[in-house]
Amino acid sequence: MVQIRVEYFAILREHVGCTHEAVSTPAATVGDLYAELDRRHAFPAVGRLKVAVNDEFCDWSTPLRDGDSVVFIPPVAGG
Amino acid sequence: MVQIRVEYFAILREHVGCTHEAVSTPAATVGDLYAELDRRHAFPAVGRLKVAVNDEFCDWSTPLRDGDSVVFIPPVAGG
Amino acid sequence: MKRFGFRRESVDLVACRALLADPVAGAYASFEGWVRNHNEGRDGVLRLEYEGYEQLGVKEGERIIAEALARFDITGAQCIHRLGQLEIGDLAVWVGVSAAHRDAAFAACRYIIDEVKHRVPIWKKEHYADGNSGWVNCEACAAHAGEAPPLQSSGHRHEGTHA
Amino acid sequence: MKRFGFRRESVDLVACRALLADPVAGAYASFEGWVRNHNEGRDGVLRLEYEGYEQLGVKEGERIIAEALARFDITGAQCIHRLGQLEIGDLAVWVGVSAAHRDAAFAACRYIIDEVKHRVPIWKKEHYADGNSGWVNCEACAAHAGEAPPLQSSGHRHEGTHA
Repeated sequence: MVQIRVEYFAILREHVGCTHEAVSTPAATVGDLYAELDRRHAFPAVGRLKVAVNDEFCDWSTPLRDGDSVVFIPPVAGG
Repeated sequence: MVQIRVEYFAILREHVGCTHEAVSTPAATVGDLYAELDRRHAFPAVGRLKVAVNDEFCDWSTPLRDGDSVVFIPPVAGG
Repeated sequence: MKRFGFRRESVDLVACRALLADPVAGAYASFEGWVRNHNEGRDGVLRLEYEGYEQLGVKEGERIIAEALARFDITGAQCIHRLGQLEIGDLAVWVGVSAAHRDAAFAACRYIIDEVKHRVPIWKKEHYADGNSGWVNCEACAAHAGEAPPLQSSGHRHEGTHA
Repeated sequence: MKRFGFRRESVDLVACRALLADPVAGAYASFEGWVRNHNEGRDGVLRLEYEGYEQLGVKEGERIIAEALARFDITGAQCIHRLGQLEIGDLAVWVGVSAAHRDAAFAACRYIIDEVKHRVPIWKKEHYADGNSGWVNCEACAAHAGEAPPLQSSGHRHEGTHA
């Protein structure tokens, strides 16, 4: 089990109802973590998500380490 | 003979030494007028000139009319 | 660094532009995104809300500007993106580029705004005259995408098309 | 009309930009030509003097902006060119374009500055650190051109290449 901080922005923040949560999880990768949290929160379908660990973009196969901070990134719309 | 006002700008103004002159000329076209004034002033070679009559671009074959205002336009360099 | 930034208050364009002053620069190209009263065929946009993932956003923004400085013959580049609530006509994003010549200034300015729109984690919620609101690209994409699999490895681009 | 103008005093960019405000505009592209300390490989430019044939210049400038409004899907366009003596870093020309989307804003802005540089009767005299001075395009062209025949019918373009 690892302790992970998950931050939510925009449509996911509104859906989950909080800006971040602390998760204790057996998930091995950020993809596994997403699947676990999706079962709990039933995230809305928003098109292709990206993901960041510790404030850098990463692959869904990135292994989780204790203390990591994870952000799921919905399609952006700056400008 | 027609009475023509000729205005000079930039390198031609400096060469001739005045901003404009009144010319009484037998020239039939603006091209003829240029040739006549070139004999008098020995204009510097500045590349391809354009010409305007009464504040509109025109061809060198444009006929001169009494009272016309003529400007010979050296290569421009705005911006 | 410090060539890309977020602002929660209005942007002082005179000061921004002055950051790019350079005696070798003969050309300055800038782009501004303004909040408009319509988007993707929908009228009646009343106001916008921008939310940013700032820690990652500033890193990605700085990377984009570093790329522009490496790819184009420019002397400087800056970008600022607003966050928070904006009204119609407000400046949402500013890009400024200085260069000796205008080809490079235009090309780099275009590069930066295109990349910022595609890569920097900023989200835009539109509020409409009819009382509805929505997160741009997310709710529309979702309708098109159905249940998009999030587990695909994600590239740096998606299909948003805006100003 | 009144979308192109000459100014003998410094340009108020805030006021210029405000002329283009429009609730349907989501994109604003601008270009500025700045006086730089070098030109066409020659260093030591100290200052510039711009001279304009104003009566024809404003007509040609207005034509260029009307062309841009006809060719591109833009909501507004403005251009101001300075005349008189300018120092390094001074703004020599400003072009601003507003549009719903950025493609048209960039394309029209580029069109206007390109055409203004080629078509509007403005001349630039450079003063150099070594005490020399020269009319840009004229003295250099003359050196290349020898005795160019002025009687050829002249098109709307020549070969100047600047910022």
